[in-house]
Amino acid sequence: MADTDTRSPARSRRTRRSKPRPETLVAYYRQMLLIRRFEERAARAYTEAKIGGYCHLNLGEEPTITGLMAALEPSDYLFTNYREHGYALARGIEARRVMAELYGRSTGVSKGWGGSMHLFDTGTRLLGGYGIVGGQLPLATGAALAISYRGGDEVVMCQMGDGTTNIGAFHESLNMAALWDLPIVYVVINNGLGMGTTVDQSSAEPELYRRAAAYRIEGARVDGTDVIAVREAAHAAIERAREEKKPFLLETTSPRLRGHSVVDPARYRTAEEKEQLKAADPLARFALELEESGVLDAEAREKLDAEVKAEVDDAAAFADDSPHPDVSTLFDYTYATPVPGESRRLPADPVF
Amino acid sequence: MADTDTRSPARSRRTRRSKPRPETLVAYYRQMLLIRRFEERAARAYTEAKIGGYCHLNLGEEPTITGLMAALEPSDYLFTNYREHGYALARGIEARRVMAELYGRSTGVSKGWGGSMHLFDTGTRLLGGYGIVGGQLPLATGAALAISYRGGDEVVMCQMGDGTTNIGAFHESLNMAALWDLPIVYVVINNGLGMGTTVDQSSAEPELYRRAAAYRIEGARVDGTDVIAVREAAHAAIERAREEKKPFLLETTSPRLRGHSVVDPARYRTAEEKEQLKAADPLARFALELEESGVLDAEAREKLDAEVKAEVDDAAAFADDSPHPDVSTLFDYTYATPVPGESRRLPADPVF
Amino acid sequence: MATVTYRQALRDTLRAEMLRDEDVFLMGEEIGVFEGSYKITEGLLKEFGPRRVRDTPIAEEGFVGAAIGAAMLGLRPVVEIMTINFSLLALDQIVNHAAKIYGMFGGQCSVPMVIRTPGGGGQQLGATHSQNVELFYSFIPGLKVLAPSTPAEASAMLKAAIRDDDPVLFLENLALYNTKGEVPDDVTPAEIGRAAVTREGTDITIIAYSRMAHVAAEVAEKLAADGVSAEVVDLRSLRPLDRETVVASVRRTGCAVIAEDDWLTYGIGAEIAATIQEGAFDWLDAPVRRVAMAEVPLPYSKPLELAALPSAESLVTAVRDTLAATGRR
Amino acid sequence: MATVTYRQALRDTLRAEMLRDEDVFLMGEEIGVFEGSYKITEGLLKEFGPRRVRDTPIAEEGFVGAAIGAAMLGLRPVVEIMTINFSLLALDQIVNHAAKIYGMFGGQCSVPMVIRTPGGGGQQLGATHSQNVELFYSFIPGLKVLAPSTPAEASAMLKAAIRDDDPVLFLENLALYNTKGEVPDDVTPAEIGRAAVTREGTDITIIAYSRMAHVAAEVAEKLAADGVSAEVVDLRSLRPLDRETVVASVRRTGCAVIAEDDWLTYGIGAEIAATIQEGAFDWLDAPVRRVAMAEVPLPYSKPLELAALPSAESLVTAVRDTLAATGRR
Ligand SMILES: Cc1ncc(C[n+]2csc(CCOP(=O)(O)OP(=O)(O)O)c2C)c(N)n1
Ligand SMILES: Cc1ncc(C[n+]2csc(CCOP(=O)(O)OP(=O)(O)O)c2C)c(N)n1
Ligand SMILES: [Mg+2]
Ligand SMILES: [Mg+2]
Repeated sequence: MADTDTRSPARSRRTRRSKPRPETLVAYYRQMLLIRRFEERAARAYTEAKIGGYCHLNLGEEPTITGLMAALEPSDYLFTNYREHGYALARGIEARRVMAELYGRSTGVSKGWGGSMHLFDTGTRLLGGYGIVGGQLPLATGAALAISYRGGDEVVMCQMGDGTTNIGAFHESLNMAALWDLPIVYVVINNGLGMGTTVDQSSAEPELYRRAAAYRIEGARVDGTDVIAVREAAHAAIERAREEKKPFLLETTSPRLRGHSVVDPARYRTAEEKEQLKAADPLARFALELEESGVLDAEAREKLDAEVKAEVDDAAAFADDSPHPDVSTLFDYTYATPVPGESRRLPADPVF
Repeated sequence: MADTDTRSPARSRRTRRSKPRPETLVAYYRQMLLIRRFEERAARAYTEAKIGGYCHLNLGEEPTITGLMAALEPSDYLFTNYREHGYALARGIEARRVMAELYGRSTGVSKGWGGSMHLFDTGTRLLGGYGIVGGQLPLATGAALAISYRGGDEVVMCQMGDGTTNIGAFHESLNMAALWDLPIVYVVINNGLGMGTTVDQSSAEPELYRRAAAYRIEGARVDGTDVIAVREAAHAAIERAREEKKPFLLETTSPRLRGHSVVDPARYRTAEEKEQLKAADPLARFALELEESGVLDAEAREKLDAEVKAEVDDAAAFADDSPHPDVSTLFDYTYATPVPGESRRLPADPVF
Repeated sequence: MATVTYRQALRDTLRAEMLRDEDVFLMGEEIGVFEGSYKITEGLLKEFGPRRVRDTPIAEEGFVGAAIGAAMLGLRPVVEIMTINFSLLALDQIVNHAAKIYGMFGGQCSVPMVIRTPGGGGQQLGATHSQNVELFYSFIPGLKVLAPSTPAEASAMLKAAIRDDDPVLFLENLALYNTKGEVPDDVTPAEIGRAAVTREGTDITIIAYSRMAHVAAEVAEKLAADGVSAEVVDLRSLRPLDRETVVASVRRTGCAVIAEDDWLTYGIGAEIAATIQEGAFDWLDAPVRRVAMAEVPLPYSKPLELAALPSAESLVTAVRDTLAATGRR
Repeated sequence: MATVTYRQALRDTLRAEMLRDEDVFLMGEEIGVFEGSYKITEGLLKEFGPRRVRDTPIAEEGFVGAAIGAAMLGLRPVVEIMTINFSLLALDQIVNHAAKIYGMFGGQCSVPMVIRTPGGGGQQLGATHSQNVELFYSFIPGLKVLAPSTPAEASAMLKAAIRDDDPVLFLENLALYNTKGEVPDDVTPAEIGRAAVTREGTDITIIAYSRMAHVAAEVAEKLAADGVSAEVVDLRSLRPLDRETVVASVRRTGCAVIAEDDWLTYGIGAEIAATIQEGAFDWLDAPVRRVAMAEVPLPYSKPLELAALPSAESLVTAVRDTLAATGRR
């Protein structure tokens, strides 16, 4: 399936042999829809104060996520930034457990300790959403080093935003990955903005995949609104990483349909820009394509939507019904190997 | 004199119009010799325990330094790493004041507070040698920002080693310089090694000047053992930075004739490598060239050498005779604006 | 005299200083187009343009270092780091460069810059976004660290920080931005390095700073209703530390509790307690107690977070316990 | 039982652990070809090859972060940071990642790694290369911080650190590498979090760690000749902090002096003093004093550096002053 012999695998998708099958397309659509509805539900829950902290949504990123996750094997590892609800869902984690984490409940993927930005799941090898910009890059690189050390054939995917390519950890990580021939695919989700800052304002080389050249790494850019294109590009990069033990830098482009986080009204966007964004909604476009090509008619789509909506409502209800972590567990996760003298003091407790 | 209209100024030296005049060549030779003898004297003083701490020498780097400093205007600013004695000398600081700093005396350029790694001189705009690898890059970038902010026409030169191109600050600094059109020339002194690590082992793109492309900055590599080539390349880069307000990345290649610092026996180098290094001494080569071209015969060279040796001996004697900083000055430089409550406590003093 | 929020006081002061001195300019992530993550710089890009309100890439080490370099050439950059958590990425530039340049080069070059940054937990931001690490800066000779708790202080201290020739870490707090207070029309710059007795009392001294200074005031009020007269000392400056004011107060009251938002062990309060026992040893009727954050990576979960954070209740408990330990009644 | 240097004890222990467990490997700048900036890893590249002794680029944040990531997958990296000064560049990875991952993700993933790094002034390395910033790590829940002072302890504690499932900051000291001591042939891993009374005494407790533990021992010996019986407590573990051992000692002796190599204000000793006044309040006959570095960016000049650093002499002075303050004689 993979074009592992090409030097620029991500660019080779046009030469692919077979068209995806209708059920695959429908499954992808359903996944995108799940992410969409989940995020809309999360936004609502946030305004209802069910969710706290920061909450960043994947609206507009659904085809990218779906394509990337379709290409990643279950045994592969995934590190992401804080904008990762959709990744968790597409990786196969139950919507219930993801929503419960957003609600801060003990049934959440991180037992309520992480929240929206810090989803983690050992089973699906989602090794964390991270809130410090760039923080996940050295970690993911180290995970790839561990694979290489053990001679394993897993691959690490490390997702990040466009703005993240300007931080030092990007440079240090890609350099190490290239020096040490690590099986890792860095994916830059170029949504045009880091908060309110455009790519042009923050990256002196705005064609971000080109930065790979500074480490003699292969790079490519792919249209992140095209789920199949993303899947193919990611697949080629991942399989090349697996076979040849070479890192890759894949850039995907997609719109960020709303503000940076739920609370950001994005005043820095003009009314026209906001209008254009609506038209740019890749999910609507994909629905239309599927309808036009006879893969999914309006009725079937409505049915899917109802199904997905029920799933998301169930997730929210589950989260809402789930218990908060018990205060007695406050000191349970400071150390994996407990020690004498470890402080388990509440604020009013004396030292002696 | 400058080829300010070329896109790749550093590569254009072959098209230069006039050959350098003999007196210029002799002056350059004298400067290189001064650096050489100064460094040899410093090494000796170190073994005599006149100099403490770390002491990194510019042996092999003399033509590079001389060429770079010839291209820099007095009003320009210079930031370097800790391997900077030669830069201080070539910038025009008296050998006495440089040696006195190495000796930790109050007559030293940094009043004995900085030592070998931390030479600073307001008059010649040497804004510091820095001991943290990469630390000088953001600072130099900020100095260029200040120039740009004020609309000045000075340029900043920021020197660093090859190993330094792998640290995050390199990436963050070059990106900002390019985004903001700052008048700065980054110079990478590629001496093949960072301590015992080769460029190939530390930089996934070992042609370091190419890394400029990740910021759409122009870059070039020049033979650092050729003083004229260095001067021309630097001149073009500096004048382009001045006129067009564009950063530049200049890589120079030169041998590191000894260990990383005075105390490093460089055991990781084979006997052959060490032998080859002797043959690679650029100063000996330059002396031969000058002799063969009739610019400086053996006798004149000996005379120069005696002169330079006297200068260096005088510097060492001056340093040795200079007073140590008085212990009463210990608290003089913690704050520029003193404040009440500032601690001036010696180790045995009580808090109350 | 106007009643404004802490946020507004900061904004007005930045604006006034920029109008006063062309060398003052702002740098940081999202301070321009986005108008500040917490809107402190609202409207300033529009008024002053991108030269003086500079949006930076996400590169804390780089842009903080660049501000230091600009300050070395005599400008007076005021840098915003979005939250103090992200300042860890710039720590080398702050500790090894900003704090060292004046001394390491023998007093030839000062670094007149300000780093504004908020600390604060309690917003469910999780373990990496809820820390109070002002300790890291307060420990460093060469830095000054200010932590105003009211709009008036924020204004007076920010002015002083901008005009000071040394690098100043100016600690704000997420929970304070919307608090209100009176600010004089023409604020006099504060004297750096002075704590303040913000409430006089005779039975016990409560020492606090930033957000906890409010909690301390609230607790003192509550205790007064019960007949306990608590004195409140707001440290205001963490470096230099005004030991005299703290010790003088405890010499009057005979006992003390410290309220801090950071972790207890090695936290800011440790130095305060160490200072008190050394400076008021013969006056102390009970050990100095500290009320601080539970020593855990702060969890996202609301009930866990609430349990971990110091509060008025925990402070009241510690005060009552301390008074009981004095054996006075 | 052999008499070896602190350096040799570290090297032997690294080697033994690598032989014992294939998951243990080394990473850091110049640890392989160069054999370590301070030659701790001498010969190990030759013996184990580049897979297990990995030279890294100069990228503290990157390689420390990579070690964390490798530890997340179950390996046991032992990272060398050339000196603790450079660890500031990796602080975000250590504090915001290594220390948080276990808690922030609800205990799903531990980070079994060790960061070895020396502190220490007194080598004329100047302001940025002579700092003792173990405080930064000791303050952080989620990290463990060990500071052995003898070859035997270095060996036992390094073993324990490598086998522990949490991130451990293992503090060495430039001035200790050449010191010698006996090390048992088959060292038992130390119990993490225990201080030790390294000399018993009745008149006063001197509390120290790392290099200053030696100075404390030297001073205790000197004082014994004058008829003063000083007890010495070597903290050994800065986090967790063994408060019980410290307080129990002071309850016996009635007074204490702390000797530390970092800066006084907010330094490690502040917590020790705060702990003692809280835990031994009724036993204390005099305020707890601290002997620490003068609060300046450490100058290169030898006489200035000597004046700034704590020494046996300054410790003796503080001990005598403290004994005098007890009014016992
Ligand atoms: C080190 C650090 N600096 C700043 C922030 C604040 N911050 C959070 S998200 C963000 C923008 C990131 O942009 P990008 O990488 O493009 O990702 P996106 O949000 O668009 O997915 C910033 C600046 C942070 N979390 N960490
Ligand atoms: C941040 C940091 N890490 C490590 C060191 C230790 N160190 C000092 S010099 C050096 C090698 C630098 O190599 P390069 O940049 O090539 O400069 P050169 O010494 O060859 O001039 C290293 C690793 C340091 N000073 N700072
Ligand atoms: Mg983005
Ligand atoms: Mg080099």
